[in-house]
Amino acid sequence: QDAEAGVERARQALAVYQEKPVFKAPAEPFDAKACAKGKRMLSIPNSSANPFLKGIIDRMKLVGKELGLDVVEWENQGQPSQWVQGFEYAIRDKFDIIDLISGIDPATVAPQVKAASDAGVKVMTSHFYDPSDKQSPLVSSSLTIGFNEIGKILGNWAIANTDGKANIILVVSNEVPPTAPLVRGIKSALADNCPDCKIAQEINVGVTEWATKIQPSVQSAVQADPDVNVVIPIYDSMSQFVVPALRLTGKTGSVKVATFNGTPFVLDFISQGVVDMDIGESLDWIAYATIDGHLRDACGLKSPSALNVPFYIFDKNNVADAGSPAKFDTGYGDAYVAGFRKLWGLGAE
Amino acid sequence: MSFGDGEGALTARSEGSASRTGLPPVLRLRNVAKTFGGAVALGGVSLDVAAGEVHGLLGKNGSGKSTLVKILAGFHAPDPGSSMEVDGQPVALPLKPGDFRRLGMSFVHQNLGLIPSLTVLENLRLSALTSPGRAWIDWKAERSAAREALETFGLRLDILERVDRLSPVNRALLAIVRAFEDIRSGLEGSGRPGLVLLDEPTPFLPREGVEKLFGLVRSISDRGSSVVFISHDIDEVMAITDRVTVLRDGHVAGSLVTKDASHDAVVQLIVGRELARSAPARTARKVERPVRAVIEGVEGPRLAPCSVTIAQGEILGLTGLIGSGYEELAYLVFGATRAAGGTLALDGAEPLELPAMTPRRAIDRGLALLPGDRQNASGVDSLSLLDNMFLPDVDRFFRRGLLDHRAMRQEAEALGKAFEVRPNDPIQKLSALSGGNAQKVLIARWMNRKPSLLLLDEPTQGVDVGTRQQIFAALRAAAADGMSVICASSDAEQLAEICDRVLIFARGRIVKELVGAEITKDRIAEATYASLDGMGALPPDERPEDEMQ
Amino acid sequence: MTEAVATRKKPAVNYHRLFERVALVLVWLIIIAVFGAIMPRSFLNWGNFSIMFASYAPAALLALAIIVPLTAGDYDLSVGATLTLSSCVIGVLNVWAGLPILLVVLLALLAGLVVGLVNAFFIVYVRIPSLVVTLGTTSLMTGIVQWMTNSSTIGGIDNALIMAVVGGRLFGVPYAFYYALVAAIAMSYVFDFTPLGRRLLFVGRGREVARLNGIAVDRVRVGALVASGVISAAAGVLYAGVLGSADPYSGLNYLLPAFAAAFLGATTILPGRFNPWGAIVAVYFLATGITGLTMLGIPLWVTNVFNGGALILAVTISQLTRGREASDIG
Amino acid sequence: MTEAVATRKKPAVNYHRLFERVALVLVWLIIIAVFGAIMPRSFLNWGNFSIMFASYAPAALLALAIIVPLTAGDYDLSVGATLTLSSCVIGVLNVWAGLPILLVVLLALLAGLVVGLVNAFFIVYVRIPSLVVTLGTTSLMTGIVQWMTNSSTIGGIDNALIMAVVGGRLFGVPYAFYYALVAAIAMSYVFDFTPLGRRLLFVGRGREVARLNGIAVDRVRVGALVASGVISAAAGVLYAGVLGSADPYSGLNYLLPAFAAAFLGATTILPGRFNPWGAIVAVYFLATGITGLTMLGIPLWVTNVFNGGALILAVTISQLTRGREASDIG
Ligand SMILES: Nc1ncnc2c1ncn2[C@@H]1O[C@H](COP(=O)(O)OP(=O)(O)OP(=O)(O)O)[C@@H](O)[C@H]1O
Ligand SMILES: Nc1ncnc2c1ncn2[C@@H]1O[C@H](COP(=O)(O)OP(=O)(O)OP(=O)(O)O)[C@@H](O)[C@H]1O
Ligand SMILES: [Mg+2]
Ligand SMILES: [Mg+2]
Repeated sequence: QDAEAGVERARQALAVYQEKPVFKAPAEPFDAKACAKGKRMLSIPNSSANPFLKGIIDRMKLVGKELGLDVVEWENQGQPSQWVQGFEYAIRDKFDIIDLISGIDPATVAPQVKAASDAGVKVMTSHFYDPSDKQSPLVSSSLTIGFNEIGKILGNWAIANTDGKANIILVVSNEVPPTAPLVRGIKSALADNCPDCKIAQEINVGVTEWATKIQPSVQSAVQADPDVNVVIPIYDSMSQFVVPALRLTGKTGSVKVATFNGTPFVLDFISQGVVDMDIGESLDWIAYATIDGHLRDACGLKSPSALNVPFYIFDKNNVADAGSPAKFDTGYGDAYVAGFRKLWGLGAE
Repeated sequence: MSFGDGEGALTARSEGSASRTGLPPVLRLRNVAKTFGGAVALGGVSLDVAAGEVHGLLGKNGSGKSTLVKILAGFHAPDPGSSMEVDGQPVALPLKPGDFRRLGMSFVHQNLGLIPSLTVLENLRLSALTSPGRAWIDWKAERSAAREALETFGLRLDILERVDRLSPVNRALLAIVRAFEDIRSGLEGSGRPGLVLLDEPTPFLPREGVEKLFGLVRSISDRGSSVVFISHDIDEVMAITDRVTVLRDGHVAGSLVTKDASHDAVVQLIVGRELARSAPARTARKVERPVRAVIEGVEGPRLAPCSVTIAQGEILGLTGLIGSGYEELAYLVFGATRAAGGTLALDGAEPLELPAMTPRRAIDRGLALLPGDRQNASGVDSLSLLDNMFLPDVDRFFRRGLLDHRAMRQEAEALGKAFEVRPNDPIQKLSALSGGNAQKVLIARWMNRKPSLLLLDEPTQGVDVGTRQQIFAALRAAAADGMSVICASSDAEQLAEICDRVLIFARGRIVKELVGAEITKDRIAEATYASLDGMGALPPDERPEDEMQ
Repeated sequence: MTEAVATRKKPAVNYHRLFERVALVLVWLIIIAVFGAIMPRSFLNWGNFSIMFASYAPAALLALAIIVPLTAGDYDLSVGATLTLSSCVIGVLNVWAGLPILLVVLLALLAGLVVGLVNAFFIVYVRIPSLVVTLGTTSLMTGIVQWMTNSSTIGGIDNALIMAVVGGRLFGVPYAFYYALVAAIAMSYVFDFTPLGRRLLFVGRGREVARLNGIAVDRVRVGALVASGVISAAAGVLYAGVLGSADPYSGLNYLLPAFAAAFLGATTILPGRFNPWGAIVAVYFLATGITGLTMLGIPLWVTNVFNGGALILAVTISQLTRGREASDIG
Repeated sequence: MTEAVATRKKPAVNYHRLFERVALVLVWLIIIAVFGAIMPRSFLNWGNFSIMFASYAPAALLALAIIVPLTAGDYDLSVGATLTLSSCVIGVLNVWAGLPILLVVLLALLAGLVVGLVNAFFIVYVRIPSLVVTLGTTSLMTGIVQWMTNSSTIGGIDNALIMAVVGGRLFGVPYAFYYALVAAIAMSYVFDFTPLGRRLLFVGRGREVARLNGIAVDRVRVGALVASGVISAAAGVLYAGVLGSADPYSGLNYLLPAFAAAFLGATTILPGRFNPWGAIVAVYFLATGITGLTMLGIPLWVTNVFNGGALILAVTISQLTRGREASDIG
């Protein structure tokens, strides 16, 4: 009885993520053009090789251009020494904003963050901290993203799609900071809504070892416990190694795969029926929201504490909306474009 | 003093400089033994080297001479029970690396002990450059010390040249200069006479170089230092040593005072039996035989265009001073070194262009080459006898899509038996064989193919007297069956024993041909040196740049 | 007398050698037994092994690719990047350009061939050490792959390839494994039963000797490098088939394990020589360890320790068995 | 006459050699000029260079670490893992265990020393090829680091270390660079002006011969491996200081670039020999290329192509200059 109620709660919690996202203004309107005038922002991604981040930055450049904000990407191969150079470049070239986008922990470059702040360059992060995280005091502002919320979605989805009998293999990368809140989210959803569900194994694989370790580990885990019915690789790029593991063990379809990031090839996996759901965010939306938040901070306005980009669940029912082959920001609607333009005091496009 | 101004034949060691009595021996070894994984290399050798003495160390290949030398260099650790005294003081064994310097020893090792990829300077000053306890290398001082040393020994080399770009002769001289220089500076430093150990220093040297070396040996032994001299050349040993010790299978077979011993007595002690020197049956072969190969205008780095014809069943010797180009011919004909020009016509067929010759083509046409550099060019130590034997013709065993390992093994075993390879286990690695036995395997490789023309470079270098005879016999037998042989060698005795005809080279040209009864050790040696005299008449700037300068 | 000594010694030596030849296989069986005892149901079943055999097939092929030039005396560090290149060629041309899969597979193998030729040109003709050249081409290819794929994973590779690699099964084992097996059989035939194999060995052990015995040394080396390029491209094809997608980053991670397997394999079957069966045994030995450990739920760091420890231990034991005689490998 | 010929030839030879010695430096200056012309303001200023010098200091130190055993004839693939180990030792002991930073730095260096000893034990005493041993210890250390750090990045390293590494500046360049510089000076003193350096060289070029000539070959090799362990641990300390944190995964990414720099460095200053100044020039040459390309906003894949292309090209030119004589490197 209690179990059924839990499943119902889970279903209800999911409902909001299955509707087309709507735009909610993050804060008061302001004159974005005036604010952006002459300002420059250096975006340092975790690695330029990451297409997700590259996509966000490319879109930020476009949005910035319209507002008069010069957005520059610091291309790097994910080597911290290159991040360090990026900071120095920004300080030297008198940028106004350094945007650490999704992955560079300000704590790992603490000396540089301090140097930049001292030099008057505001360091901001976006799409990195969970609201519950303790943020680096050196950072001017952070646009958080609800990793914990994502965890809850994943957890509830597992509950709802196994009728409360989820037996889960979690694939995580503990060295990436968002992992912790995300996993907490999954666990809290299970604890709240499904006392019978359990996590059969939590496999921790470093990002550099994904290619060599995920597939064999998942295979072993699935075989060690034949009752497993859900695999959650928390970042969807992991799923390219999870899918073959299930295919080889003959569990494709019977073991469900739920993941997060909305990377196009994974959305294609959904249409092929080898992955069951992927939580996505619109890159373009992120780009708008990031520019909005950072500009506010740069002009002394109060920056929203969160990115406020809604999450959207793709599954076999709606994956066709993402295009074929899928694209990064297709399928989310375009409510945000008009929304932000209005907020910034721009005319319609 | 220079290595260059050599004169006639080896002169016998004079009286008077013999060992000084009363002093303790410079080196006293007692019961020195060395076992390599079960194989006994030295079985308990006891030996005294007196002060001021030139001590010959003789023995067949693998009898343990080099092993003994390497124990003294601290390279091998002798088995427990060995003991050693220097100047009457006991020395703890095994020696630590570098101990030999402290004890006043210096070496010319069998493979010279030079590092090819480094410069003359670095090799020559090795001990000064690497001795611990100096905080700073004064390169200027080192350079002038090196130049001075080379100057003293009359050796003109660019001290910044890499050793691998030197000719073999200069390399040998460099090693010798280094050894004597170390002893000289040791003598200056401590005033204590030292001990030079020369492990087969002469095979690379031309006659006048040998003479000069002997001059050096005498001069330092006169000043009280001692020399241990290892060679397979009995004449050299008779000429320079005061006393000889002969090793056989790792044991001392006997010791002789040189001036009281005869050549034959020494040989007998080495071989352990009397050696019947077979007189070559040359006279019977004077008949006209069909031509096997016509080599026209072959030209190489050191060889001016020259032509050679060889008949079927003929054994043709090539010799001359080192650097005269005789040693190149075989490599040029075989395509091992690219010829600048020339042709080769075999058995009356169309002439082949030599510059386009490759070892593969040569082999396909029935040629075979046994290079002088056994370690690097002839056999692969880390592979089995079997693999080494059938290297050029594995294809022969490729039957019905499979290599017939059984047939290979059987044939290898038979071949090993025929050439008296010991131990005759085809699966064993070549490195497990002694030098002489390895050479037998490699000769067997080529003889087994029944080549029409066999090219040899120093086929018995470093091979003991007994094995030499076996090899000679095999060559003669094959020649009797029609195989032609070209044998390049600096060893007049060897040529005298097997050749039907000998060509003497000087400055890249054939200057003399010896046939029939002219072929004796003495005539060959004489002709070799006469060849130089003949060139003395050339105007100075046309003087060839031979190795010695 | 020497003869007699030799004969008396022989059996002892052979006994040692035999033990050395099968030692790794024995250890493999032992760890299977141990894991089997702990997890009789989940570990000790055919399904588990058949999957392991298939999923490590690309790694096995990569180890095979490496030992060809290693035997001829050259290091090929570029095999990892070639694997990536090949699988991304498949991804780009099949998924994005829509070329038919068969053609694309051929083009991927062709890419491997070109890589081999480029390596060979610099190694054999310009005479740059193989380590340097293949380090350079690794970096070059990594760049090209990033350019080609926009640094993104390409999913949706033609199902025909996936079916051909992991779809069909024989004795419950997906085909992937048999491709590696066939490669090993072919290679061990070439290595041990053809003159080409002997030539390869001689070129690796003594280049000058080989040349003077009429072996076209340069040609053999070029051939070995090209073979390694093509085989690692084939590993890339298998990899694309196993994953069903092309990942621009994963190849390099397979480089060190493949070398480790090649060296580990040289301690077994034919100790002291790089040999195909040894490499295969080594790959699956390590795979078994990892599978067993992960099934026990042991954290992944242990598998790294296991990999490193097994390599060092095996080579040490092999070395001690041979009484510290200089080894031919490495 | 020979003398005369030799004298006549000499200047030509020396001219060639001189060119070869400075060729890479010239190319470096050229690319600086090119980037400078394109971006006079942002590229061609001292700030840019000073930060480049500092941020590549750990990489430079790693390249220096590698050339010590390379000169003595051993490959040390474990330097990348040692860097990681050292910086994670600092992270764990300083941040988690709260030990004082000075002690922790010493312990990190000690860890490098232990790694060197372990490598040396297997390489020198058990006589396993260095490539195999260091491949194995890399895997072992990777496992240990993951265990130690729970596979997570550790931030918050004592500010004193950060200040000592990137806090203070001299001529605008953070101290980090000077540590690498001091290491290069010390190393080039040892390599060129002490008997130890010659011993190292002799051991690398001919082990048997070195031993015959009374050099304690084993001791020299052990020393070289230990030095390489300690220097790469020092690189790890710098790395931790530059970042202010310890990352359990990044070290391996520095391995191939460091080798590339070591080989590239062997084409310059003292061509044909691994030499510290050459390694330093090579690291900063590559760094300049990458920095310039990045500033131009050129896509990432180009930098990989640049890295690989520069390595192959430089070694090719160096090789052709020396008339294809067999090279000593590699
Ligand atoms: N590495 C090895 N493994 C096994 N046996 C070996 C090894 N090296 C040498 N032997 C054996 O030791 C014996 C003596 O070999 P050694 O090389 O000393 O002979 P040698 O006196 O130099 O002979 P030669 O005059 O033919 O060179 C031979 O029977 C050889 O088979
Ligand atoms: N490193 C080694 N390992 C195994 N056996 C060895 C080794 N070095 C020498 N031997 C063996 O020791 C024996 C003595 O060899 P050694 O080199 O001392 O002979 P030698 O008298 O100098 O012969 P040669 O006249 O050919 O120089 C040989 O049987 C040889 O094979
Ligand atoms: Mg011998
Ligand atoms: Mg000897």
